[in-house]
Amino acid sequence: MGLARSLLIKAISLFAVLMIVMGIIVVILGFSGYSDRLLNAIVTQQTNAFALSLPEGTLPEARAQMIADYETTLTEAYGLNVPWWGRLPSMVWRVLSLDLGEARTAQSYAGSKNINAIILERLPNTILLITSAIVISVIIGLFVGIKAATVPGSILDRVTSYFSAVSYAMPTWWIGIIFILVLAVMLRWFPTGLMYSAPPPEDPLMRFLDVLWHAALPIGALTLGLSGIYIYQTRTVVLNTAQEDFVSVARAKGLPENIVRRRYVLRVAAPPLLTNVILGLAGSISGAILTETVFRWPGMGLLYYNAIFTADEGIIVGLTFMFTLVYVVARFVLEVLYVALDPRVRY
Amino acid sequence: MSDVSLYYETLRGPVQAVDSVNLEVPKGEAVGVVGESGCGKTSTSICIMRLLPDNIHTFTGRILFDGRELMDMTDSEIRSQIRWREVSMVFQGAMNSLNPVIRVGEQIVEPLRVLDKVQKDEARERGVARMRQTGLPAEAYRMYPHELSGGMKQRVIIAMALIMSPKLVILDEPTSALDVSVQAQIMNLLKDLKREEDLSMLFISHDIALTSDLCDRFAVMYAGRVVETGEAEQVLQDPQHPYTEKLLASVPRLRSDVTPEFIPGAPPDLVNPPPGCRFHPRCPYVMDICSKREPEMFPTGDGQYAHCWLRGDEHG
Amino acid sequence: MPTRTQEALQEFWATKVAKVGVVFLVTLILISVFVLVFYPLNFGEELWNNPIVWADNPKAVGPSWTQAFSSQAQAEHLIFELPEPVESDFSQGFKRQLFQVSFLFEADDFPQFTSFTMRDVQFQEDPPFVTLILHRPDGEAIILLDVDIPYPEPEDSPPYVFYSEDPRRIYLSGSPAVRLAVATFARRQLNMEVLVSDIAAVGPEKFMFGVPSSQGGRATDVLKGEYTLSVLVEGVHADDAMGSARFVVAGQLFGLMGTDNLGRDLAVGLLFGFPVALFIGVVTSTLTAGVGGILGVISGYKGGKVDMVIQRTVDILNNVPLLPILIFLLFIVGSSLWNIVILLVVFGWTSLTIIVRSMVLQIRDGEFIQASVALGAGTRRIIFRHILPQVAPFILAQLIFFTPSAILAEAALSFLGLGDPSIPTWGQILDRGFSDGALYLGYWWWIIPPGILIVIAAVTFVLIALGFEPVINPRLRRRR
Amino acid sequence: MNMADVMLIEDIRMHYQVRTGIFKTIPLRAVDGVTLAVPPGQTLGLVGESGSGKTSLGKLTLRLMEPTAGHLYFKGKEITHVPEGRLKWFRREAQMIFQDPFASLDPFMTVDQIVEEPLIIHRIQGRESKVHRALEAVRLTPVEEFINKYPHMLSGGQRQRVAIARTLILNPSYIVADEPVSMIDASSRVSVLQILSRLQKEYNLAFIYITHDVATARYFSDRLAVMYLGKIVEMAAADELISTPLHPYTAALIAAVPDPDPTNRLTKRRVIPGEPPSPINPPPGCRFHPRCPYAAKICRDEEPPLREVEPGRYAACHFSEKLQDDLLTLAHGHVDASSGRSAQPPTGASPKP
Repeated sequence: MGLARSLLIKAISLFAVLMIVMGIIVVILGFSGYSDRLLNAIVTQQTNAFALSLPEGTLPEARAQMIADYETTLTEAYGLNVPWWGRLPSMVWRVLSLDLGEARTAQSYAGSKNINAIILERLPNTILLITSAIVISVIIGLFVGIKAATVPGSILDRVTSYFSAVSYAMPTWWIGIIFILVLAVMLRWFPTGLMYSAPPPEDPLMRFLDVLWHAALPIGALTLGLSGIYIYQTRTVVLNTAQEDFVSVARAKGLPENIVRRRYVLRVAAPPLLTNVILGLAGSISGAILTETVFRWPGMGLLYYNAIFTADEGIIVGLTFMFTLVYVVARFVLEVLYVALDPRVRY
Repeated sequence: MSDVSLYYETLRGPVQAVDSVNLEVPKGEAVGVVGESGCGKTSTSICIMRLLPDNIHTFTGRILFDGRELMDMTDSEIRSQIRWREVSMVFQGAMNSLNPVIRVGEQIVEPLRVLDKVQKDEARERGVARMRQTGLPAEAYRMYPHELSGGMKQRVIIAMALIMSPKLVILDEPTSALDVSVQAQIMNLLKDLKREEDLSMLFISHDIALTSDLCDRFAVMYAGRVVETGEAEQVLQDPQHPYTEKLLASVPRLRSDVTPEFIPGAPPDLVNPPPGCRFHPRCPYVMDICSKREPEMFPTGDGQYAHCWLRGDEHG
Repeated sequence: MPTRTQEALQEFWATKVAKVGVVFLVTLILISVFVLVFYPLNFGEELWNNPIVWADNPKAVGPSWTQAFSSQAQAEHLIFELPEPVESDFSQGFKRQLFQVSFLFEADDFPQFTSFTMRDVQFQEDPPFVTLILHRPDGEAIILLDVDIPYPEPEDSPPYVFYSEDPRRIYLSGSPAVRLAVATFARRQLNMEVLVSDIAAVGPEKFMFGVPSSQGGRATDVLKGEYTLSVLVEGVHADDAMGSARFVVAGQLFGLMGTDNLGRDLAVGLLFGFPVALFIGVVTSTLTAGVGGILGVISGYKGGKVDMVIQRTVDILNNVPLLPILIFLLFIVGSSLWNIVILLVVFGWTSLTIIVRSMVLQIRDGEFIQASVALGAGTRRIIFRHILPQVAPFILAQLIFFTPSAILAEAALSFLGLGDPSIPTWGQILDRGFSDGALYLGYWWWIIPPGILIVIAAVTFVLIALGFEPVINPRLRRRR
Repeated sequence: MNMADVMLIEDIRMHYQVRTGIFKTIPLRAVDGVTLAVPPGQTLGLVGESGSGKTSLGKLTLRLMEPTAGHLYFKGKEITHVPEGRLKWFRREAQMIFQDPFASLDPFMTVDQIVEEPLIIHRIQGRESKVHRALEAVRLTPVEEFINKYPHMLSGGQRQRVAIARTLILNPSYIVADEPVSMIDASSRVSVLQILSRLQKEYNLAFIYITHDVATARYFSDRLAVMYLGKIVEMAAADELISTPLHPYTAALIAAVPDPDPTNRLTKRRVIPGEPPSPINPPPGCRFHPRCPYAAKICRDEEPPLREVEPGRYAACHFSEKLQDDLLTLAHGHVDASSGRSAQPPTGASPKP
């Protein structure tokens, strides 16, 4: 019961974060006049669509009147007749209820301009990229980090600490660029970008392999950028834990070294390591924007990048919200894991 | 233990933490190792369990356990045949000796399960029995360390030390973090266990009064060396080494009106210990020879020995 | 025995990573000082973003030193200043000046382009004739161009001076007159079926510096040997003259680092990136560490409502996905260097505040602080004399650790096109290269060096931070 | 009580709010109605186990915390709620010595700077000679050898002497010493206590000596007060309290402490069961009743007041008079490990050179 309650508290506080971020975004948009422009664009667009939908034979005056009426109705409906703060509650509500409106330039594959549709289409692509990269990096980080921590000061330990330093200092997107330059442009082993070959293979298996072939470089770049940090953090946490008294006790108990390491070092180090993963998540979601841009991977990040340059405010707001939402949900999942791993936080 | 030395490597040079220590723990008896902080008490116990840290400079001597030479055994032999099976240990700082994320019951029976491959239910039964013996309720088996009080944790650790029915238990300051009333409870528990299980104990403490509560024999350590050994009666009532004498005199008494005294000066730096007898700079009875030659072990009574030139004159 | 600070420095210096880091840092600083001394402060606006400055450079060519790895002799970039005429005479009412330059052209590849620039043309009545003639090693000569100099405006009075403030640059490769002249030359002297449109497609240099290829058709091979460019200036007054001229035979290689597609010397841009990166890194991290440290100390020492407000703010900022929000805000407030720095600080201080707060909480309840309170010490004395010295080394270590993050964050934002356009940075150069397709064209010199410099700058501080780690956390000290 | 007392504590209380849930808080009564007086030149020993509130009480009297209720008088002036800004005169007169000499000295300051700090705070001139005299007074001689050292270069005993020098340099009249020797090796413990005794006589200092160690309390204190869960359960002259305790808790506390004696191992100590409960939810009635071997119904229902059982001897137990003999055997008699038979208290070891 206490467990459920502490998770509920976490959920509530993360939801509060979501609300506050949304609030800040909406206030900034309104304050800087972007919101007015955004809504005006929607009104104009819908009015134009309405004008086109009017029957052919309508008289020009009647037509103009109808269009003007329609526009006024829309303006009022969107609250453009009141200053931006008057619209705040309804705007927040719209975003929260995932009614993100229409994009100006971006389109879904089917040609829809509905932002929900576009984002939902891109979301799995981004998740595919990030999840695989994080899973692989964490595995590498654990494996190498533990090996390095076993004999501090060994050659492996030194090599890994240099590798970690360089890996931390190397922007993932630049690693991606180098990968493309060397492996795609010069050696032609991999495609330079995108998610599918020009006509995607029909056969599901071939299609899957095709995606894998396209994903190899971005995932590789993300992994190279992330793993160094995980290796170093693992090494630090494991070294710290390995010097706790209870580890000596475990050795004194005559337990074989592998059990000592598994049950006494890693098991205890798991919660702080998980914290590192949680914190790393922020970096990798952000990194996705850059990595997707470099590889033209059709995920949320590339959408965001394009939205910036086409000044597609609807997409920017919607995606900022979605990024926060995905992040907050992922954090919550990890919090649940954390509680499962560390009996001390179950109060 | 005979002539065991353990030096640690440091930036300033080797630290002579344990230097030519001779120590004997007879079966069924409790031996108290007494000395001030940094005198090598804990390092001595580490030698027996061979739980050596990485920065070892020298580790020599002979350690005979039940007729077997521990120094000749490989690490894996020590691990599978000696640790916990024959010699277990209750560590200083009970608070940090338990893994915070494993239930205490599992930690108690873990050596049974891992070393003897005992089935889960049987291990549990034996674990609960040991917990009862140390005054713990059976419900504690499924608890985590943070749910227990300091005294209960200490009992868990004692139960854990007994689980394999070892012949020797090393107790390293087992009560130093506990309140006096709980400390007395634990000492009573140890007395019971010693009698019931016919255990040999090596009790390591800085508190000579507390040690007298449990131990049949004493070994007084100073600056990495044992300066005096003997029966409790001999050491406490007729100390032969000036350090023992002064140490006893420094204890404030509750039940007599002796005014406590202190020992002037400070213990030496073990990187660069004084030549000869290491106590000579603080000794009130210092003689010429003390700073020149290291005193031998002079017998001063039946089973009592002192490393002091004063006794060398009288008896040798 | 040494003091604590000395011990800490010894411990720091004992790690190899720290030594490497310090060497790197000193190098970075030296280069930055050099740049600050020799570059104008408004380098971005005045030079880097001014296309005229770079007009005569070859576009998107690799660095000169790559010649060493190439089996083909690449064309060197040749710039000829013609400061004064080799001949000048006035006789029979006829003024004649001859500017001339001879050069060896031994490359296996044609020049990328040719250009001609003239300065200080002056005359009394009618503008002089300026004729460009290229003499080839095979004895042929091409009259490339008769330069049209406009007549003066009626309100002006003689002597008329043209092109003094604003030299006239003629991009020969793009000039229709040159194309026509070269096409005529190719047809007559080289006997090739060449149309003006062909020349527009491949560039006149293919024929100016070429002979028909053995492959036949319209292909040409380079004609190696000594070329001479003559510039003939003819007027009617004694002081009708051209002041000076410049002739550029653009190569396929340029400078230390090559050029981008505007002909900008990447070496110059990359050098300017050093002080900018250091500035962004150090200023951002100092501000971040300052804000984080101060708020941490306040939060920990004051407690109560102040603490709660700070902690809730930290909670919110910690749960925000950083880059999207940064992009969003930068998009709204506009990209300038200071906006980037401020936003990085606003979102960067939280981690330090959390740690400093917990440290201060521990120190505040520590006995020596209580001892000071018992002695009657005031809040200021306690904070400055007792608490700050304890947390300062940690804050310093974090400051160093924040530096690479700031450098990397700025690079990332610049790469997304959100860099401050008036101040070129490595990230912006990379962004230009990436968005202009350098990657897919294999223009590695445009992509790799800025990235490497970003990595080196970041690594420098990471290494120093790593060196600090055992000082801060004694458990990580290596045993020797 | 008399106004000549240096420190007079009247029914002082310190309650904290402990957060147990998001909205729930429970009061923690660290100190719950304590009345004490410390006369000049005397030491009041405050004995108790962890959680008994002895340290909180000590800090309250120094106004390092503000009490929830009650009154504090220092040399007749009330200081209970005086704001920190107007306490400077009091800070000069009242000082504290802390338990952990490794934590109570700023690791970034030299001995010189540490001892000098109070003079700087109170803007007192002639600092150099005063620092020298203070260090000489605590026997850190030759002074030159210690003055420029950092705390980490000193032994525990030396550090504690630096801490004492720092408190004494202002010539205070009242000192709270919180476990000043518990983290020091046995051989130097006595030297620190002797220095304190000597200085007490020299300057007519009033001490509150807080400790869990009944043996050093007896040695160093004139009067002893035993605390249990925020309350004083017994108070008397040190020797009387130790030799004939009037409260079961006092007796149990004494019983738990061994003297070095080879016969100890043959007997078992009479211990009280359980551990000190948390002060968050103290038991009703007498707070000691769940652990008391003599608890009766009245102990559960009615809280015993601290009353004068004998002249100059106060105890908070319903049965102090009846239990006197039992408590004496509980405290000093041993029970044979096998038979449970009472053994006579030993007379102590007789060391000889």
